[in-house]
Amino acid sequence: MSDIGLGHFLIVSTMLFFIGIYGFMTRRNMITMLMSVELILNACNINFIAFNKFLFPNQLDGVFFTLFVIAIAAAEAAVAIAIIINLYRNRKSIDAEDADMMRL
Amino acid sequence: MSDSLALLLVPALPLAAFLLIFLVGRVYFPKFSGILGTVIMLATTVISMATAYKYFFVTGKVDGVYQHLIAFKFTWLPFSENVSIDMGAIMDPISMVMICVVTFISLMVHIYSLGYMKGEDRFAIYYSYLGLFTFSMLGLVLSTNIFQIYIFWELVGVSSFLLIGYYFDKPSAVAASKKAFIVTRFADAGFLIGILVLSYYTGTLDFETMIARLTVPGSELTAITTAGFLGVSALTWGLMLVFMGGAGKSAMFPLHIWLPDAMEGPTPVSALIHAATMVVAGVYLVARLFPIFAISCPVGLDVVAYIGVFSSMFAAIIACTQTDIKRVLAYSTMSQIGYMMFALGVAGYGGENGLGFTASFFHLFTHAMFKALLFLGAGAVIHYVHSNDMRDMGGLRKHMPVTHIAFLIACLAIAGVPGFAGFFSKEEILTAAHNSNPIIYWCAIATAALTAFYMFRLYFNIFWNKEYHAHHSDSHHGDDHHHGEAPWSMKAPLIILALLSIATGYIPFGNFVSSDGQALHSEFHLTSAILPVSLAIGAIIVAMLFYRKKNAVPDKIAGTIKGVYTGALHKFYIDELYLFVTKKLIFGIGGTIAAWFDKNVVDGVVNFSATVGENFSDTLKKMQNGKVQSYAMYFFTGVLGFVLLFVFLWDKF
Amino acid sequence: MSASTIIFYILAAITLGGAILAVTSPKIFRSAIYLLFSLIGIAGLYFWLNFEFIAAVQVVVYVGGIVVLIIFSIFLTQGSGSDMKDPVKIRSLFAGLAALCGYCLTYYVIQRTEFHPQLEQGPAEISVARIGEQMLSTTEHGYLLPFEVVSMLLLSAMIGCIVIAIKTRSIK
Amino acid sequence: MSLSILIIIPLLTALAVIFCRNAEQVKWTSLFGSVAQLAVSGVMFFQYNALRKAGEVAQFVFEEKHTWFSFMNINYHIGVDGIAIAMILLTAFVVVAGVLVSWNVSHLTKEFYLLLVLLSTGAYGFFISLDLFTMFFFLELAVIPKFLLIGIWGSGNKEYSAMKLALMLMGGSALVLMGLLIVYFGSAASCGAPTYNLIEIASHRLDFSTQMFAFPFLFAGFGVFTAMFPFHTWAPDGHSSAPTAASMFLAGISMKLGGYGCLRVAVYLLPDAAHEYSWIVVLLSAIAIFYGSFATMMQKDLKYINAYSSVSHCGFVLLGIGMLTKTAITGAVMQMVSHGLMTALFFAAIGMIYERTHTRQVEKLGGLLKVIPFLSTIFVIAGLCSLGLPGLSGFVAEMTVFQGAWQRPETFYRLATILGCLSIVVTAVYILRASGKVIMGPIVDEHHTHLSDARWNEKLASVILLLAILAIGTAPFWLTDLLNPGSELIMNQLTAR
Amino acid sequence: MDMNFFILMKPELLLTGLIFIIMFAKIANLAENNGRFLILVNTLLVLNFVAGFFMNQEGTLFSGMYITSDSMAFEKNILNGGMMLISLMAYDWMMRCKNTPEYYMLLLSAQLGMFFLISSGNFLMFYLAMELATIPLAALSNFDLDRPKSSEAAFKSIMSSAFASAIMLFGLSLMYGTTGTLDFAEMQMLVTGSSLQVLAFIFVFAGIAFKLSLVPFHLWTADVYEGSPVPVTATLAVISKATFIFVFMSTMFTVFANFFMVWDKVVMISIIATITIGNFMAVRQTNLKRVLAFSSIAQMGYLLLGVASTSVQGASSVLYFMLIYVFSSVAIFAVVGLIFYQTGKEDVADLRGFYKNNKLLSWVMAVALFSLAGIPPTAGFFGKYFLLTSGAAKGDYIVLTVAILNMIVSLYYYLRIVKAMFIDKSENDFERISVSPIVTVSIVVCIAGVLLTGMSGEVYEQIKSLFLASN
Repeated sequence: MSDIGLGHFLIVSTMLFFIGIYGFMTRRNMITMLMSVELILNACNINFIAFNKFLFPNQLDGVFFTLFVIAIAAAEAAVAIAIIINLYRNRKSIDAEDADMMRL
Repeated sequence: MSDSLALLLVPALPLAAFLLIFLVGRVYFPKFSGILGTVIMLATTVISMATAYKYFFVTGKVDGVYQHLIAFKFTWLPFSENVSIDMGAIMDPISMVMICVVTFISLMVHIYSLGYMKGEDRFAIYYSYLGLFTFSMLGLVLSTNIFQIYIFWELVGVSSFLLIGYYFDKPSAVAASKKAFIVTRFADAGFLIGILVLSYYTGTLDFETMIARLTVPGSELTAITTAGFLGVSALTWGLMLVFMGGAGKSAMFPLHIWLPDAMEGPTPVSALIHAATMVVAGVYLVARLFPIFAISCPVGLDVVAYIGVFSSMFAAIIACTQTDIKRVLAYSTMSQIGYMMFALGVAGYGGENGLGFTASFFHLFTHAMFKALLFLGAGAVIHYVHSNDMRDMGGLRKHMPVTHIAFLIACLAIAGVPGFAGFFSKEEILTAAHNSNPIIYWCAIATAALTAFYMFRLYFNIFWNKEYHAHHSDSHHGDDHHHGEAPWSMKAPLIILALLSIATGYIPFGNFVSSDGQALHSEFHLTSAILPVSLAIGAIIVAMLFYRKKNAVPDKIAGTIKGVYTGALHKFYIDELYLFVTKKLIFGIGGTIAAWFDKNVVDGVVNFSATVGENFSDTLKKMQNGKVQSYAMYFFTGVLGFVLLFVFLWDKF
Repeated sequence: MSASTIIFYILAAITLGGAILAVTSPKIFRSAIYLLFSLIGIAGLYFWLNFEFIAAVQVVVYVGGIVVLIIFSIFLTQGSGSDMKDPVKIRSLFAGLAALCGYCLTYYVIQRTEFHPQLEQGPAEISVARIGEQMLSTTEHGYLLPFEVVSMLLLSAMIGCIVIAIKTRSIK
Repeated sequence: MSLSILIIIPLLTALAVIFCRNAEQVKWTSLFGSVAQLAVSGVMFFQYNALRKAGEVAQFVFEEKHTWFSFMNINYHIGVDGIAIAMILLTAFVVVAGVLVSWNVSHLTKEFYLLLVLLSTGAYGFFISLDLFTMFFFLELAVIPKFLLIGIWGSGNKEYSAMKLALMLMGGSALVLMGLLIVYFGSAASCGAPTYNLIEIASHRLDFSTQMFAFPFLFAGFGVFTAMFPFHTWAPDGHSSAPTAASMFLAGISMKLGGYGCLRVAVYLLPDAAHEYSWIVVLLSAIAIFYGSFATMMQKDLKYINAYSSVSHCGFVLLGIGMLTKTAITGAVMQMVSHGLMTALFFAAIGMIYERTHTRQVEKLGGLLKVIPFLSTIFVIAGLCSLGLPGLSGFVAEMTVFQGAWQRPETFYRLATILGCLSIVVTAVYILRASGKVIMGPIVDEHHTHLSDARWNEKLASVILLLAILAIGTAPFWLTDLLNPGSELIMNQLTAR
Repeated sequence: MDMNFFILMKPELLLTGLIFIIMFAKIANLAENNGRFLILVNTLLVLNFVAGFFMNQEGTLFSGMYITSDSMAFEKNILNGGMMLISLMAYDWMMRCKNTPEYYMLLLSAQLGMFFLISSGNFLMFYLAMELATIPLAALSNFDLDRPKSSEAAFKSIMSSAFASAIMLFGLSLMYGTTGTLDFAEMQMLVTGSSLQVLAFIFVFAGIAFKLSLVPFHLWTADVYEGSPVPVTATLAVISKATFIFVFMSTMFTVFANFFMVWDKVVMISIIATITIGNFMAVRQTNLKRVLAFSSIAQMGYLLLGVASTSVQGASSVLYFMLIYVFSSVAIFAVVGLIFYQTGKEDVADLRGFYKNNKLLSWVMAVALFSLAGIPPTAGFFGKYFLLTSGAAKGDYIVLTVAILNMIVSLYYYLRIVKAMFIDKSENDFERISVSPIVTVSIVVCIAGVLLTGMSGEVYEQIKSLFLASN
């Protein structure tokens, strides 16, 4: 693993991050939006892990952070999906474009 | 009675009459108000006469010179340490003459009005206004302070406004009163600026001090003569502006336009205000500042002279063509005041040079008598005929003999026929003019002839000419006195004034009033009187030929000088010119522009900013389209913007 | 190029490829599966870095939990095979541009930055025991408090989900 | 005597009004409160004179100081000099008259009086403040009551006017706020620590750049309140839409807040800047005077006429202040007092006429003197006061301003003064036009032949104001005596460069 | 673990206790009767609020992860008080709510998150607490279960905040990468201002700015406010805002203290944008809640002015204004809630003629609105004045000018509401709104707060002494 350094990981995570952002902004389906958020969170996780591994290996701050982020991602996803389902029940649509009752 | 108390009472009594009648009398004893006012006025007259007598014959003269005494004086409005408006009463020959004239004429008018105004709805109000006017006029003539004179000047203006507008439901009366007030107000603005100029350089508003500082060489005089604007010295500016105020009140050309219209007021009012008292305020003002004019600013005096003589002639010409008898009298008033003005203008300070000054006041005095008489007589006529127009009259001599005689006396007096008061005063003026300025002299002579002509035109038209038939259906008029001549309350003043119109001419006026306080013994030169007298008599004869019997000669003559005639008939279109300049140019365009600017620019900016704000708000509102992804987009763009700005561009700032 | 390098590239490719497909695939179910691949790829990367525990958690929670949740909700809300509506054109254009710009900016900055690694070496491998100990310790670098906070969060999330999702349609 | 009474009485009145049961009680309570306030103001006036006669030399008397926010050096600090007393008296008179005039407000009476009383509280507080923060507090306090008064009880395009007024006044106070902050922090250099204390700031004189920076904000800000050109546009709309009493308050008191602020804060605290900027002030006020009077000429609504003429008249206030001579400053204050009383009377008369005829359009009115002589007389007197008739307060004030203004020998200032003098002619024109049409002339509308003249409350209100006007107009020396020490101190501040 | 632990963490422990009491009450079916349950909860909240004033100490726990200070304790008291007031004012709504215990549990967990957020000394705690403060609130937004708008609001809320916090997390990871620590105190030393750190900072800033609804991160606010149940909106607008502004301030002052040159500018730009756009967006809104949403955005801009001044005075002004803001906003939302749940009206125009039958409520609303607008004698005047003063103390006059001029704009839309209530006439009379005693209590407290907080200088002095002591 000599020639794979921090930089490589950061490329991966950054790309993942922006792919997530792109997805969040373009996917009209609420669930896919949620999936994009998960991608972003994972990008952050990779960052934490990679930094921890390559730069600050004496402590496990990054690792723990990742663990907690995963937990939070789960909670967030759960609540979001509950809300989406509720919305779906009310509206029969999970298209984000349709959720614009409130504007102006 | 001490002088100070007396001179306090002189203006205070009419004021009290005003307040009493206006606040109480109007409601509780409207009928009695007239008597009340007259009694108070009588008291005032007596007091002022007594005071004047005391001044002229007992206390006033020290070493052969009439002194300027200050009866009382207190600070009314302090501006700074030295400059303050004082209220006080001055005693000197001219003020004493003036209080006598004012109170006396006022008394006459009060008495006359008892008959003339009887039965009017607002009888009490009328008397209260008379009281107010008399108060203001007395305050004016007694002023010790140039600002005090301004204050009463304004008050006189407003009481004149009230009296002219007495018949307030008549639109023409309202218009006339407005006109009078506004025109004189315009002149007063000049007066005010003049006061500011003078007071700035002299550091005082007090007449005595101001005159002293501006006649004796000193730092103030140097400062005011060297400082200038547009090449004219500050002194001249100041005096001319003050004179502008005087010209406004005294109806000098070109500020005369209000006077003829002011005849919309009740006729006694015209007699009081527009003949005998208020209109001579300008003369009085110039006389008051005469030492400054004469000693330090002869140029100013020249201006006064030329304006006076021009106005005099100008008015006389117009008077020849008017048919409204009150207007004829109004123009004659203007003409006579022009006489007084130029008499002042040709005078110098002290000794023989001061003849014009004396003459001017002499004429003022006599003119007050016969002009009041003329107006009151005209009032009696109008009262009888119910018309102002001389074409509705004729042959009234049989119907109203007393009035006829009184009127004739007045006409003779004003025409300068020897033996009558006007002759003496006019002769003195002409002498003074002759001594100093031939142009003015010849103009004055011509005016004298014109005066005689138009007065007798008036006289003949009223009392001779065609026969008068009381053809009005008067049955519905409740007036029981209509078919007879005026009641005694009206006749008595006529008789008194007629006598005085003869008698006053014999007063040795130079003994009392002169430019420097020393007695001036003017000699009467028969030779110089020949020309004017013969001209006057000639003019009277012409008038008699024209108007004694109804004939076509006047019209023919008018036809031959058509241009001049129509011009004069339309008062040389001065009114129209004014109307155009003020209504159309200044107020029309100026007001329209101001209103437009206010509505569209000033208000427009405010409303525009509101509109811009709302539009901006609408635009922003569209940002909010309710779609969460576009919110994310804005969010992310915001982040990127910040990144771009702070990571990449910041260092380069 | 060593084997580990190649493996890294493969894992990175799976991760990124899965992610791209997940955000572009028109079919939602496929999208979810691509996400799954991507997440597994990330787990692989953790393995590659010798963080087995994290990798395991990643697999368990994400793959076993979240993705399953997502797939269930997909089933609940719509048919899996149908195509999703196309994204709004103009917005996807802007989003693409923004993401690209963002990436360029960020990467440029990251790439220019010199990181300063701490010199002392840490534990070569991270034992579950150590993680467990540190998780419940209150001393320096102990994570008891965050742990409790997260538990609170999970509790409330659970309550929220229950109230929102389990809903009787009776009242109307 | 404790000055705080001046604030406490209105507050107590307001409180009492809240607990009143019916409209009658409300009216009498407010009347009682306002009369009490007038009495207190009168007592204060005499006490002040007595103090001065006894040789009191302190600039401000009856001082009171309580810490409010100690960290920021904010105190509740009050005290008065002659100028403030004059303004307080003015306020007291106008308030009593306003309360009386509104006697037959039937819609939401309680609220109406409550707001009136609150408005007056703001005015009193403003005039007695010696702490800039307290001053600003009271200044803004008065904004909202105005909005509601116009909005609820107004007429015509009231929503627009109310909003415009509130926003523009808020804009004014925003500028004032900027200025105050600049002064506050600027005072740190001269006074040691930032302070809002008026006396302290004045005695330590701010440095020149601070003054130059703060002056435009403060002057323009207060200028908005006093309807300075070009910030006057709220005034016509606001005045004309407001109910009678509110118009009286607005023009009579509220506009004076601005003038007083200009004088007390802008000029007094920033004397050097005042010198530098005086030409701008004079220019703007000359424009306001002349332009206001010309704009008045084109108005057809009586309230608009008075509103625009107020713009013109308040121009005299600013002209006096801008001239920076003692006489002019005294004149400016006199003009404030005079205009306050006069315009209140005018608005009262207009309001009472409107109440009877239901129109304010000049061409729809005529010959009122015949049917309602009392009101017509009041109207005419107010008009005459407005055009500066001697014997009424307007004359005295304007003349003092002119006299003071003429003391500046520069041609520019002279021209401004001349313009001011000429404007009195224009004033005469529009006043006479209006009263000539409305009061005199034939009756235009036959409905107007049976109008009832003033009731007791209206008569009382008019007479109260009239007495004040006459008191100034016929015996101005007491007012100048009251004002002179104050303006002299401001002058000292201005001349000690 | 000693007594110190209990004392220092008292607010959080009390809250946790409350949550569990409610949970047990629910489990034990004690919550069937809404009325009795609400009285219990409200009593507990009052007690909790009162307890907040006793035995406050400064200190750190968990090796720096948990910090508490006097100002933090005070801030928590404000939040407790705000929660209590909101709970009281929402009484009517609660009575009809079917999930009252859950509501309170979620609400209190969110509050717990806020408390931890305030006290966090470590970015991990910071992140977790922030999520804890967000996710339950998002769920709560959905609590008007039958209203589609409510779900939509919840959806927007959770999605936007997930997105924002994910971005923030990325920033945090980069911060971690550049410093190697998550601890505030340690990180403060290591912040150097490199480009990557600036970038990371901006990402983190965006996350917090999102919570504060700073422009351009504000767009979710109005929608969520509009859709959520009114008490939740109130919580979002008041409690959440109050928390985040405080947190923002403390992080800026501690972690990013060395970053001052950058964040100062960032904040300045945000202030200008937030105040201007927030106000102008409010101008043309028709929905009352949306107007209030935008107004709250603009208010945040003013608060930032205090933060940006980085002075004790600025900090205390922020806290002071926050307190006032709580009073004013709760009063407004109380009225809005009453109107909304009794008549279904939520537009500004619908308020026409409101005054006729609802005199006191109108005055309450008006006074509270004036407080927001900064009109004396309401406390808002003082609050705003002090914020502006602290801004001026820094000498940034351009920002100050923008802020002051915007007060005019804000007055416009506040007055629009007042106008609708007092001035505009409507064809139909507005119903008389009935107000239950408990709600009245809340409103009275709020109005008293609005009127008295400013007039007596004591409150401000007290707050200032908190900061003086800790500095």
